[in-house]
Amino acid sequence: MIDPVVLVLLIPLAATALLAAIPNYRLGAALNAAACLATFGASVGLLLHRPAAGAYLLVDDLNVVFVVLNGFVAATTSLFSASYVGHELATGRLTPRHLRFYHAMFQLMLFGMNLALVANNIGLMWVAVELATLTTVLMVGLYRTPEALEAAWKYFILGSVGIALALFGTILVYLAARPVVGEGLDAMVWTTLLAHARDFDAPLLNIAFVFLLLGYGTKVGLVPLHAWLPDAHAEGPTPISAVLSGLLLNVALYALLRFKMLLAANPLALAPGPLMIALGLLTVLFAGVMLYRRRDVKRLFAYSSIEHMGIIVFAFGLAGPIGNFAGLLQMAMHSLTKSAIFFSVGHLAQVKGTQRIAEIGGVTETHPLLGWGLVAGVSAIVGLPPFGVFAAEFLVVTSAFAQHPLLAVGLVVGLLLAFGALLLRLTQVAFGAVRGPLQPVRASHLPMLAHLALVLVAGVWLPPPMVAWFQHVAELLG
Amino acid sequence: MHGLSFDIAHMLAGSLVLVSFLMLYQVRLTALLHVLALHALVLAASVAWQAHIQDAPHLYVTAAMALGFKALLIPWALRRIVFRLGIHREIETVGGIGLTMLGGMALVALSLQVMLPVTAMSDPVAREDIALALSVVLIGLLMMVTRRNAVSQVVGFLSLENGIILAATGARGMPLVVEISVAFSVLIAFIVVGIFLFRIRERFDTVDVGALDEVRGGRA
Amino acid sequence: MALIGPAFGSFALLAALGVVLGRHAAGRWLVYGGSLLACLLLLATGIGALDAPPETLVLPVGLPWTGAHLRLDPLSGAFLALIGIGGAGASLFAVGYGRDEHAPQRVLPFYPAFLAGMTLVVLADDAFSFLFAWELMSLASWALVMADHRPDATARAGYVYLLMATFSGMTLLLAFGLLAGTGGGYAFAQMRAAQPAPFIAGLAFALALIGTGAKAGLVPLQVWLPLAHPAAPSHVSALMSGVMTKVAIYGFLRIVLDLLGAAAWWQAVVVLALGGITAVFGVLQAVMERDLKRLLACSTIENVGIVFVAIGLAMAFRANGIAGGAALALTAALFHCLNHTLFKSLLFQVSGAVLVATGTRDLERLGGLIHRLPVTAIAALVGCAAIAALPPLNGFASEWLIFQAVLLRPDLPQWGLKLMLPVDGALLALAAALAAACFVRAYGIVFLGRPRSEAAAVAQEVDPVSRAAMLIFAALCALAGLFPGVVIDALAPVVQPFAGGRMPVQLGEDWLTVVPVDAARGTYNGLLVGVFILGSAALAAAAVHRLGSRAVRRGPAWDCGFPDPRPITQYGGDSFAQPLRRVFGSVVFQTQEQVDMPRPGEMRAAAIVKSIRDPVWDLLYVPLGGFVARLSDRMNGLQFLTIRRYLGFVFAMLIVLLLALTVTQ
Amino acid sequence: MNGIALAGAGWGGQGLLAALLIQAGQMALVLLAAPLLVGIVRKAKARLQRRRGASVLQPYRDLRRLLGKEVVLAENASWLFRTAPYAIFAATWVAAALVPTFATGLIFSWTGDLIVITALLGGARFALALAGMDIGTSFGGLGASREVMIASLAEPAMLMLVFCVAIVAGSTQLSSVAAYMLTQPVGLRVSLALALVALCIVAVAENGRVPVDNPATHLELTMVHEAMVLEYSGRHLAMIELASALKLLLFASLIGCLFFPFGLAHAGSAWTGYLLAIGLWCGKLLVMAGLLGTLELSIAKMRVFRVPNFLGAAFMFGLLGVLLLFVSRGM
Repeated sequence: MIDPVVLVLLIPLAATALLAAIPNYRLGAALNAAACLATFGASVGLLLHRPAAGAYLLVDDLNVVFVVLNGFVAATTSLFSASYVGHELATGRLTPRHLRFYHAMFQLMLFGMNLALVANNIGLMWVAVELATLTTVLMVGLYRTPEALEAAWKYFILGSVGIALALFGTILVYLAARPVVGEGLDAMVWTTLLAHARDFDAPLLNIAFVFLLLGYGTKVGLVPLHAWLPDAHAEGPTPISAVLSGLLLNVALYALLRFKMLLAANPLALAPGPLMIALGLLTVLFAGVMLYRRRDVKRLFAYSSIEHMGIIVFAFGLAGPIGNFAGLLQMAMHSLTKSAIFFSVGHLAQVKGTQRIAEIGGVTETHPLLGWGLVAGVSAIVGLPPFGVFAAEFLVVTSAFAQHPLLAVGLVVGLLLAFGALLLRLTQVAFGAVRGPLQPVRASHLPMLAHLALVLVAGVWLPPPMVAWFQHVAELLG
Repeated sequence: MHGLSFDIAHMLAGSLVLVSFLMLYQVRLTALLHVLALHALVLAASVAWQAHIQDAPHLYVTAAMALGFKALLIPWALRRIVFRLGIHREIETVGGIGLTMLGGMALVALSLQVMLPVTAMSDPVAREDIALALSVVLIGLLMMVTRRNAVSQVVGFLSLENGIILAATGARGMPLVVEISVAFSVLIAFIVVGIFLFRIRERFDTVDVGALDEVRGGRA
Repeated sequence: MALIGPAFGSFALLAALGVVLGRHAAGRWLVYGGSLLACLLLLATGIGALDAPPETLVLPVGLPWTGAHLRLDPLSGAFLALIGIGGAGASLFAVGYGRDEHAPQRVLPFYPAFLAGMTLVVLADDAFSFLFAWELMSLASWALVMADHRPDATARAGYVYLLMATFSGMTLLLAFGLLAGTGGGYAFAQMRAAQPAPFIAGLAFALALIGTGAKAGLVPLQVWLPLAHPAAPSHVSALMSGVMTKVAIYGFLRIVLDLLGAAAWWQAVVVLALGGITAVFGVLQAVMERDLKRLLACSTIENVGIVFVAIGLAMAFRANGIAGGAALALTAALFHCLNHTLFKSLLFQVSGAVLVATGTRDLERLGGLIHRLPVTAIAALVGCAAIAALPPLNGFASEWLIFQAVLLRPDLPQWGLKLMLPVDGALLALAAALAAACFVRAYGIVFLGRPRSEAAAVAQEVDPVSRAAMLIFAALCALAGLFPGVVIDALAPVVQPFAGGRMPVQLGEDWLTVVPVDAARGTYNGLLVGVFILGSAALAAAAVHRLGSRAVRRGPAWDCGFPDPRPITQYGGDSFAQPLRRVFGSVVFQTQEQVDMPRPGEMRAAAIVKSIRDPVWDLLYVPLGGFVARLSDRMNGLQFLTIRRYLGFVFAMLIVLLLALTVTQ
Repeated sequence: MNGIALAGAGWGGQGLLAALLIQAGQMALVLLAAPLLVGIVRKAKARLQRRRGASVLQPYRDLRRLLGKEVVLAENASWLFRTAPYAIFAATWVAAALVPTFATGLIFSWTGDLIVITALLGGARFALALAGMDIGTSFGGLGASREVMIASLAEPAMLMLVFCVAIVAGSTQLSSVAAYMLTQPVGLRVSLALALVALCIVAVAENGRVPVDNPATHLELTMVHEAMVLEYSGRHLAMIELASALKLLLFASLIGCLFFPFGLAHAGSAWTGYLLAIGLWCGKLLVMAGLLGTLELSIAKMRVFRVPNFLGAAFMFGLLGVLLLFVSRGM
């Protein structure tokens, strides 16, 4: 019996090699989906059997949920991707050669993200995040249009600077740990770091956190470090948009959380709360305003992702058992919901032949399942019940108002701004006069429906083990 | 011995900051590339010295890479790009050299100030090194922000990265340094290849998405 | 409580059925028929709970560590019964009316969900469940508003509606956050137990008032209501106007009377002021409206205002420890809620019937329907008379109680209340008179006179089920007016815990007379008034027919010497409202009329252009929308910067953070 | 519990039958006296104009003649048009029966209070306005439209003065109010004076008298009440005429019993007391009829759009009176 955590890493890596070698795109798509499903299966295995923490790998309450979530979203995305690329191939936007590259990169990205999640070594985690970023850069530029290249380049440069800053922060953490833990590998092992974080040099840890916040925050898409995010979402293939919003942002945020735990464990270190609250609030408000002038449907939802990252960071900034729990819940819910939205939007953009909102209309009439799926997804993402995001936003706003009334009011203003914009566009796209071509699309509705169903269930009932994990992690987050 | 090694390490790190300033001062691309090579050279020396005093032979690999890749290959490649794009005579900065230099000074002061309260460092070499490395990082970023030209921005990024390598090697016993420097080199290679392939002449600056948006008919 | 499970189960099942069978006639029968039964179940449960000790239930769903708390106490019971009545009526009407639905698959799945949401609101006993249900109710009703999604007006209505509904939800979220405190005590039981500081309680009150007021339609948060209620299918409009606004009022009562406990007197002043303004504003809008359903929606605003006035009175009396007065005012508020549910459901059903029969809601295209839709016309007459507060119908009974409450204690100690009470009395009187004017106009233009369009001339009476629904509600309006004592006594256990007292027992009185405080202060006997009116009318008719002539001859109407047979020579809706528009509208709504009279010899037609401006919209929402638009225009530039600029942001951020670090350390 | 029994307790030995008799007597009395009052007002106006004028019994003759005539219905008149006259009559009659004319504490007085009376009049107006719109002529609509505009101010004004009186007397029950006014040293109160002025204005407006409307006009464009009833004929018109005569009587009695309650009999008074009270009531009516005639002759009719100001003033007087009461009990 091989350790599931190894499988979670090995399957994508092996699939990368295999897919790079297979020229047949149909087989490639199938294999991609199969590998993703297998990875998902292995990640579910982690729920049953959790290996002990090693020097490099770690599975604990925090990451087990996200590894499973990663596996699940990747699996559904690969299914969606199969029908999506079929259409792209048919319309000639992509060639089989592109697809071979795309599928290999997809698996490599998955490997990178899984590695970042299960890494117990902050250096390894950094490498993994960089890997995931680079692969997504390549995929964002897949269409080779000037806009796509532009977006990829922007992503690449901003991402690289972010990576560099994160590395500097990582080095500083090592420096802080070295006098306590001793030289060498141990001073980069996260579990060891956490155990000794109490004795670290607090000022050094603070500086490190600033760099890590900016470095990983760039990946998270916090304003004003967000610039790459909308374009990367809008210009890349939609499965990648789904994965970017659904997974990569989470992975970067996850990395940030790991370091926040270190800070929380050190009594002398500065409380990152106010900083995160300020950044989160700025992000929510900014994204809320920016949503109004969006004309591209994918860019619209990219800004919505920025907004949600703001809410999540705000929640973690609030800290306390409720704030942290809400942040974790919001991460999971946003990832499921946003990818569902991108599944729907991707097919709609394909059938309408455009991503311009003004040219899409009345889709609940022409494509009921996709259209109502979009309605449900947007309702969920703006935090309406019976969907899971509601629970998270409920906790964030109520606990924020009890602590910082003014900030909570700011958050609510931001939420309402974003709500107004998203609803406006949703009304245009889903209802009203029918605009754009009407032909049916060969869509795979299963991924979207599966995601929405999960979000729906989570809105009503959360599995007790997950609650227990989240509560434990919330405690560690301080 | 300890005092001497400290002094030499300190001197090398300090020279890196100096070369960074030299970089800020350059307005011509070709000259800038020369200074870049010098920057990498000083870094290589610094890393090699760290390898020596820490008795960490793997750091020699990093030093060698700095020497071979960053001091020779990258400047050469960039030089070719510059000539091919025909921008080797271009001079431009935003805000003027004097102001930039002043900014650089402020950054150095800031990084020293930031590192000042860090007390519990067992070994003062590291602390000073880190402060200087931070200066190099910040100046590199300043360069990226103040220069319009894609090539000079790459140079800025490279110097930023040099600062990080300096920090990494200064951190005694840090694992994965070599791996990280290799990863970084890959990153830089990507950037250079990107510039080369996509002929991103000045896309850092003048070609912006806003202008494209007009053409595309509003894909915002 | 035992019946709640089946009711919820059937709502869920019916929603699923609605998805599956959306396009089939069987779907309509099953969903509406099932909803009817479930609503009757709710009605029974609600009435049963009125006089029973509170029951609670905790389910392991919802917020993990809190769970879903449900509680059925007399207050929930009263509103549950209200939902039951309104829901049953709407469902019954829809069994027939739904036949003419264009896109039933857009209505059927959401209709049971809407009912379930409202039911859950009144049962919820923790903040999470409450808001969950609150927003679910909004979302489901929004989907129903969007049922006929093609017109631009619907898109706008749905947009404004859901935005305001979410605003309401967010505000309540803040209120609950305040009440729950940092510990996260989300259960209502914890909130009741906590004793918030006066400032906190005041803030929570303000937030609750804004939050529930936005959903109920308090000025200036009412703008969505005249847009959204008419856009939905008529039976849904009936639910939204007749029931959902009551659920919002329930939310206010629950938070302010129950969770916050004793209120300060200034809170009563605020509620009284807003209620009075809302009542007059709503009815003024209604009286000038030319869309039948919008007219009804505006009148809903008026009635919400009246209920809030009554609640404000109850708060004022409660703050001063006058139990009898508080009981009277609160009973009046609840009674008026019931009455409004009855006659507004009825009137929206009528509007649905008119819409089906003629295809239009425009007053200027209706007329003479009393000849074509005789049954509908009778039901509509009862509804209009009831909403115009004419004795002996139910609208009068509750307004009479409110007036009694206003007059009860002129010697309240606080100056704010001293001034507010008479002003509110005046506003209520004005609203009542204008409501009568409004419904004379509505009924007269729609049902009387000559048809103003071909469609109205050939209209056919609606199906028997719809007719039955309307007649049942007309009968209920009459019954509630004739026997108000029954309702008042039934509401006593609801009022008791909040008012600290109850109204005198009514059923023991001679002839079922209503006695608000004691007989010397004023009494009213709906039954006798009804009997007297009927009796004397019958007596007069009999006497006249026996003693005088019985002959009848038909002839042409008097035309004043200018025979013009076209129906356009009649007074229309706009012309009827013109005097009122000039008297009231010129101040509040800046109404203007521009007459374009051709000079002698010119061949073009004369024209009159009227313009009405909504001050709330102009002063509050337009500037707000403009601000967001300008801000987003201004900020939009940030989407199109160069990479260097974005790097500049990163750099600046880094410097700022490092500086902050050096400063703080 | 009863207050109602209390109200009826004064009847003591006289028994239910006597109580019912007196109640019925009042109802019959108002019905019989109403046309007379109209006749007297007309006579007074004629005399003041130095005309002989018709007999004071002329309204009775008119009614009899109308009752005997056939009804001419417009072609598209509905059932509402035919039933409305009876409804209007019944509502007005019930309202008039609730006002103590010569005695307080009538057996059915607790059926309704002042607010109910106001609402009953509102109901009559509701029916009349609807009837006016039923035929679908421009005059009917015009009359109805103006009527509801006037009512939209007259009714609140009426309610305000009701409030005013009710607060002073601590009751909305007319019998109680009259008894209070009679027995308590009310004295001259500013708010009551304001209420009286308001009530007079409302009475003028409600009865369609100059300067608000002219009951004698037949120029269609200036009519309000007459425009609504333009299509009525025969017995229907008779009922409406009777109803408006009742209304005039009602207001006159109301002013009498609220502000000049002297001489009112009360439950348990002797027969002589009742007779005296009836005599006094007739005297009050005569005075008021004379005053009304004088008023109508001395001022001109207003333009329709000046009426709101006139009634608004009444509303404001009423509100002012109530405010004064709320703010200071001594006023």
